[in-house]
Amino acid sequence: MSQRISKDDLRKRTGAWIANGKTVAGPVQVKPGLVLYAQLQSPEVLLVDGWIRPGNSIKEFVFPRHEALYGYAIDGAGITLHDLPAEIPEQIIIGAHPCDAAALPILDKLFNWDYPDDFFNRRREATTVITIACAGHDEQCFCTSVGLGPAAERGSDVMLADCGDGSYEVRCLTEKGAVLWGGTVEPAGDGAAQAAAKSVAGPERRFEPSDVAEFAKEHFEDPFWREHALACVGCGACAYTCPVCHCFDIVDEGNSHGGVRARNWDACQFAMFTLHASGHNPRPAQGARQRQRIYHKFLMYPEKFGEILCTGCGNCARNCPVGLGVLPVISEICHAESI
Amino acid sequence: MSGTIGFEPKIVAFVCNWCTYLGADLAGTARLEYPANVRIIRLPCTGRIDTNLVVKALEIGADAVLVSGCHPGDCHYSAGNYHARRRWMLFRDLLEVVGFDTRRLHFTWISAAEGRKFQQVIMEITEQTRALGPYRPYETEPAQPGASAGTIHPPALARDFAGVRQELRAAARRLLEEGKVKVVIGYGASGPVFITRPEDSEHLEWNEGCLANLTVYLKRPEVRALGAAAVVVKGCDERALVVLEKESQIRREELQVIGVACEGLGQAKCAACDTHVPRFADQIISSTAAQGEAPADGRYADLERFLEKPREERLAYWTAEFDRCLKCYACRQVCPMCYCEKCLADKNRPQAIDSSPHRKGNFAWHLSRAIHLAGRCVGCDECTRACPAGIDLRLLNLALARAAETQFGYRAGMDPAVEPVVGVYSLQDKEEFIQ
Amino acid sequence: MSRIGVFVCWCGENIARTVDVDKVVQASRALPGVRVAEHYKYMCSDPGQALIRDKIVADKLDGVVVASCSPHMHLKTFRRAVANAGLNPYRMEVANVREHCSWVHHDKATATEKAIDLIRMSVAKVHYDHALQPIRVPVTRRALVIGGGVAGIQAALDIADSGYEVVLVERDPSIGGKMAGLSETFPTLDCSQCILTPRMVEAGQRPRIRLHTYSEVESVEGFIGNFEVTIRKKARYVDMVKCTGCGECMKICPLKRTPSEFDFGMGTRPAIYMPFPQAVPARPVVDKNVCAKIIRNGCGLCEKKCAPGAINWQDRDEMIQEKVGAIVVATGYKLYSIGREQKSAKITGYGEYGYGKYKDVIDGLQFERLVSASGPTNGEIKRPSDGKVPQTIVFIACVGSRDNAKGLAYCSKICCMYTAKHTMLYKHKVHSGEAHVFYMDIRAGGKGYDEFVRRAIEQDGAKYYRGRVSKITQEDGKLIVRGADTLAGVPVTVEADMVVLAAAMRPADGIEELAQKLNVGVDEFGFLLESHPKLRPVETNSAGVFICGACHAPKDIPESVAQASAAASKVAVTFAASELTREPEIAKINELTCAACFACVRTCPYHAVERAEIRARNGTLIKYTARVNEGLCMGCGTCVAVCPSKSADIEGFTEEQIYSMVEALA
Amino acid sequence: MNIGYYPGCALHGSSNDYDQSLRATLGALDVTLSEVDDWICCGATAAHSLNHKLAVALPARNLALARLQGHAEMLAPCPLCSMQLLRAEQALASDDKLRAEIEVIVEAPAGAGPRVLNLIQVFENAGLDRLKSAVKKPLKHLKAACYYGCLLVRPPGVTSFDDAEQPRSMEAVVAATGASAVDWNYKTECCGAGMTMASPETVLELSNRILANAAAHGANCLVVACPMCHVNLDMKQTAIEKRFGVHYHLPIYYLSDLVGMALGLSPGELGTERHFVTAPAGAKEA
Repeated sequence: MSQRISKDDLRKRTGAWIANGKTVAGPVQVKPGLVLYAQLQSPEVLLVDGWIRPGNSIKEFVFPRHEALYGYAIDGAGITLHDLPAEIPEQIIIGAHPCDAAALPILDKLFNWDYPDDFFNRRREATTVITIACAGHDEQCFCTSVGLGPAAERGSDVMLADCGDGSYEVRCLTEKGAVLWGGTVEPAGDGAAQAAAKSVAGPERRFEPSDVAEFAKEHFEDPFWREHALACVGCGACAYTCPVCHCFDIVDEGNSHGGVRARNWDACQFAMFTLHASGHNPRPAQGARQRQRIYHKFLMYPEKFGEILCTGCGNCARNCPVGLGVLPVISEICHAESI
Repeated sequence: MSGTIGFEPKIVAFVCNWCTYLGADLAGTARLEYPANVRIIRLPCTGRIDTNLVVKALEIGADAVLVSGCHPGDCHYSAGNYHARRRWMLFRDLLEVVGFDTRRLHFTWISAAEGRKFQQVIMEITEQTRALGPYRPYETEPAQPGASAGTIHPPALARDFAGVRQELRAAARRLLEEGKVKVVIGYGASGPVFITRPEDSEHLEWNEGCLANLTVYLKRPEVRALGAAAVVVKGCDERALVVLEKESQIRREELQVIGVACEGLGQAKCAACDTHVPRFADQIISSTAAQGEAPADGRYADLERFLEKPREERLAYWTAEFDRCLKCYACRQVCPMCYCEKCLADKNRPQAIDSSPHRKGNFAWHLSRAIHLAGRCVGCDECTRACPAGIDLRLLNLALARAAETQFGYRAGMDPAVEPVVGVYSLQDKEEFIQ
Repeated sequence: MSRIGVFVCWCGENIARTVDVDKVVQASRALPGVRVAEHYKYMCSDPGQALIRDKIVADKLDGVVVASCSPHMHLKTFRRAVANAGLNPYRMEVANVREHCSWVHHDKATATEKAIDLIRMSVAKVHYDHALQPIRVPVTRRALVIGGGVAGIQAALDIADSGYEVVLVERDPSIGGKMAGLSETFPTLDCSQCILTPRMVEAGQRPRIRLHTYSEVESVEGFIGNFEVTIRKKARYVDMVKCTGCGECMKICPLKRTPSEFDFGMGTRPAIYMPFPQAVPARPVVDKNVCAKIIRNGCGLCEKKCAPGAINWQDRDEMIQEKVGAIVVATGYKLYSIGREQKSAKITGYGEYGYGKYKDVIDGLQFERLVSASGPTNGEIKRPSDGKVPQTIVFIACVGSRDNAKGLAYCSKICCMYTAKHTMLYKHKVHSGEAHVFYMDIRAGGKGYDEFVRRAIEQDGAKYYRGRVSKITQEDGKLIVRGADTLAGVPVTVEADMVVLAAAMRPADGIEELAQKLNVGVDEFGFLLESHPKLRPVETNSAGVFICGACHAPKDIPESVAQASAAASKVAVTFAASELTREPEIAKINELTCAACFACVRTCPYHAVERAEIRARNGTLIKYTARVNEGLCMGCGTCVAVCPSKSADIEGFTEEQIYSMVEALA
Repeated sequence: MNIGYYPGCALHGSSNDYDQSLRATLGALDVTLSEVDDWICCGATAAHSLNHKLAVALPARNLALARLQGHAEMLAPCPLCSMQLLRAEQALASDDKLRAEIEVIVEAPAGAGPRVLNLIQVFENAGLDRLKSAVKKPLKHLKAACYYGCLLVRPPGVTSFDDAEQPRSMEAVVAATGASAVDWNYKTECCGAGMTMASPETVLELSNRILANAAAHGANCLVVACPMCHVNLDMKQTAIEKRFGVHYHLPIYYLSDLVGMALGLSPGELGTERHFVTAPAGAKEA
């Protein structure tokens, strides 16, 4: 049976977690008009609100933008490698949105299909996600088009739903969640969260992912890609705020005596992304890069892992300085193809 | 900061080969003893010394940096030190705003005959640095959320844009029909659009959303491939054209410029805008707006307000800001002035700027970006608007714009006739900060 | 690179006393890429160098660090040693552990620690040393001298004497310049023409000297060793070959009232004229602004009179090309125009002296013509207004010079001397005459100079007043000169018959334009800028362009001649080999990444970076880029600092090298 | 043409004949003078020799008033005034700190303009050709010695409208009236005004030299554009003649008198009949 908790108590609880040395992250207003998921220093700044869509995603907490993998030292004798001290603190993400939580299982596949990526997995295991069911959506939201919704439970360990009376309805969805919260795991899709979900209609469905895949199959060489990509300035804002974009680059940082090998986020919209040492670039123009982004999300990833690499959060469009992003592009496709 | 017991500072010195290096040699031949904390790096001329090197020195933990060369008039290459002096002036102003401790940064003129001065300088710097203690700017505690640079954005003005929109569409249609241009770069409903057929001119829009500085597209090969272009600019955007032409990036005569007299779109920059009406456009649409003038509290009020904070707070503020930086390079990609075919940040031999989005890498990137825009940034604020992490890059740009205007009476993109700030020098350039 | 040798020098005790060389060698061996580390008592000695050579060969070293004295001391020595072992000399770095370490620190521990750091930095740098080859630029061993005054003539003769061809360009119809018009020269009072004309004739006759008089430099392309000069030969209307210089044409010419440039308006000349009898070449020119034939197809008497038929009305300006390897500028000076009308807004004139208003107020050069035996009065001093012999002459020094209010801050240097000379010449010719001199200071530095001035005062009785003249007015035929004697502290009024103004020296007209053609800088007064005031006084910042004489600063004859010879010797040095060999440590541009913003072009002090195009085989433009002219680059690296994408870099101090040195200190 | 008018103390007092003359003459050339409302002392002598800030503040206030009253140009017929005004203008333009202080003191923003003109410049602006054509009675009988005095064209840095030592501009105006200007040497010498109180003797001596040189060069009148000069040369002429036992009887005209006469204005309209040395009977009619 689901529990309830008042907003004040939730804040107290959060405070307690922080006090107990847990790493707690959640939506925070970093400056007027900008809310981001960030680590909390105090519970006061936490914003658990079904209305607010943070500008970034929670992937950072399991897949940091910069992560040192190991160290190396060079001397007269040669090169020696050494592991770096890595203690992964228990981590709680609170106030995540369903479209962010849903990203984690998708990423699990990527980081484990050929070999288990320790760096990712260790963080993933140490992380508990407490989501808040959406209480609204904006014109960029399209979770419903990719099979999710305002109260989708995928990837959440605990789900909160705002009861509108100053309290949340709490449902533990996984063991991890139950342990953290001190409750019992409840069967999926039961109770007020669903009610909440019904009361809050998600954004209307904008397209069929399969149609996008179909279009992609036919139109690899279509001038459409070049034309709609003209406006793209080739930055990484979309990929870096996307909950599921996961490309990374490996760099060595140090001097002639040694340093560390690290991985940093990378983005397919950069011209450098596919630039070969030879100088050849298989994706020479922005059109090819935009196409790649859509293809990867709606054709390649599904083919490889059986699901779409997109949770419909709309961050790409919100963060794009020139009004592009998954939904705008796909709308163009639909418009072009009237599919 | 008080001295730490037994602390021996690390001092990196960048010196020119002909005066200061020889001055140090002379100190040696004269057996003038000084503390062993300094590590000299020999360069041909102070003109060769790039500010990125100073940043790198701080990254590797230098507690103080010395840059030294020939006295004015004595440069072995006649003018290298003048060029250097001017860059240092700009760089110091930037560091001040970012909150770096400029007391750690020393500039001197030491001639080949001044062995004693070299000794004195090293002794002074070492002593002073010992007193100041270790310098670890990258270990600063970031300011907590809520701390904001205090930029108050004026509310957007609700106006009827329809008139302008109609004229815009007509103008574009005309240019395309007359075959004057092959593409019109303008604003559409959701972002920039590239109109190639007269009938599509109807897609052109004009509203508060028309913020992007479209001149950024003029350099992009995909856009150039479309042929002769017309571009829609606001007064502020247009200044970029002046700089781009000055830097041989565009040929103005090959370009049709549709200027829109803009009364402000509610951005921070609009409050201080004195170029509402484009000045060099081929045609101006709805020049109802007055040119406007800098507000009473000056163009740099926000910056000056920020500079009232103590240095530590400034550094804490920027630490918090840059910690959010994802290195998505949106700031660079939307900047009309960032047209390098290969950005320094994308070069790894050497890695002048760490590519990682960690604190050092982010500081290095933003300092470098800012200094590269010194005397070039036209204040379109696209970088600030584009940043998904909400970093107030505007303040950094203002810092250098202010330096350029106050020190050299120069404003980028205002007057095509004036020589740019960097690459020229004046014997009158201030140098009270140089010992 | 990964086979580096480190060689630590004891410098006897100089280094070893304060630096633990054993410890340093141990530490060096542990440095990445280091194969060998050795120390030796005197690394610069033959056995020391031998040690380095042997190790290079034995261990196949591809980089060497010598920890020793300052590179300014032995860099070249060790580079030679390295080269002898077959390793590229530029793959060697010096760590300065003496001047910068052992000599300035006493504590052995810290000194040793620092020495190791210095070596670590050098090793880090040597990793990125490139194998460089000296740059060779072909040289056209032929010089251009611009200006045929005494300096130009001297330079031309000296260059010719060193065995090279010279092209001598003179704007006027004859060489000789200002000196040809002077009467007698201080401090010896020997006749100017007597000493100059023989040199003029020589210059005119030397087979190696190609003389272009009545010609001007139109444009200059190229760079040191490879200049392409276009010269405009102005229409003379006289066939230089046919003409015999008999002078009949000048006699017959009816238009004799034209003020003579050579006499500074003190005399007149015909429309077809030689500036002066000893002109070289001794061929007349027709003044097309005066000649009736040319203006309205009248007269033509000279043509009829000319036996050899040398008059050629069809003559037109002609452009000729000359290839030269070096250029000497000797364009000389003109006098400050004293009246109020000035070309430059920065400079104002003297209304109070009534120059141009009163006929008998003249300048120094005009007076030279008056006292010159070859002058309009055949050396008799007669005043212009009425030809009377002036009984009282007032000489005023520093007219324009050292007068910030008038815009010329500098001292014209020769006026004190020639004013003293003028008083003497006057007294020698008009024994009863009175010479009054108003001066600010007497600057008579130079061999026999002060004695000369004393002679003027003590023997010839010139009256000197230390003070300025406030105003000159005219009362019934007398020039009332009102001034002050600041030493006596009284106002002085002199009723003079004539006044001679020692006007400031200014660079000749058109200097700015010429400077632009040559990429040479000018100072705020228009004088040409030398490359370094002390060390490179005759060089300019465009390699291969040298300066001498009064175009550089006010100078007297001996100085101009000396500087001319200096410039000539610089030319000779440039021509010493058929190729210029230059240090390869200069700038280079990565043309692939260059964004063609041309900040470097704007910045380069030597105009060594040029705008260039990259074109495909079929000629279509691929991109613009900056490009370094290896003949001009001096390797200061200023371009690197201003290059936003660091597409500019400089050999020997590359970005990679400098950053690796900094990072080595982490 | 309407321009601002800063009379200064003299033209409202001892030299109101000058005021009358130039109002009449300029009026005839339809140049209307609108006197700057609430003008104050220009700060000459007393202020500028004692207190620099005051010497700037006073003229600065007058400039500000003129500007605020919408005058682009302002006639200051007294050379002392015009010099003070020009000096202040330059001081304010070159020294931001000073400008800030002064703005507080005079309670008005400093800014560009108005352009300060002396009488000669006003005639030049009105157009000498226009003047020529407007002449009704060419003053052929007059051989004028144009006397600029010490300040009209000095110091060069401040009043840079004519050669400080060999000025010609007044001659040009005089020529336009049909009169001829003699070439003489005391155009810009001092009349001694500064010593009026301290040493009247000096004044007589200096002024005498001027009159003597003018007479020697065949002038039958002097033309001035400065109230002080006029006082010394006109009012004191009899004293001078007595003191040095000479006889000049040289009428001293304001430049505006000369022009006015040429334009046909009567002595009454011009106020010349109030001068001490009146025109010799012969010269009355041309």
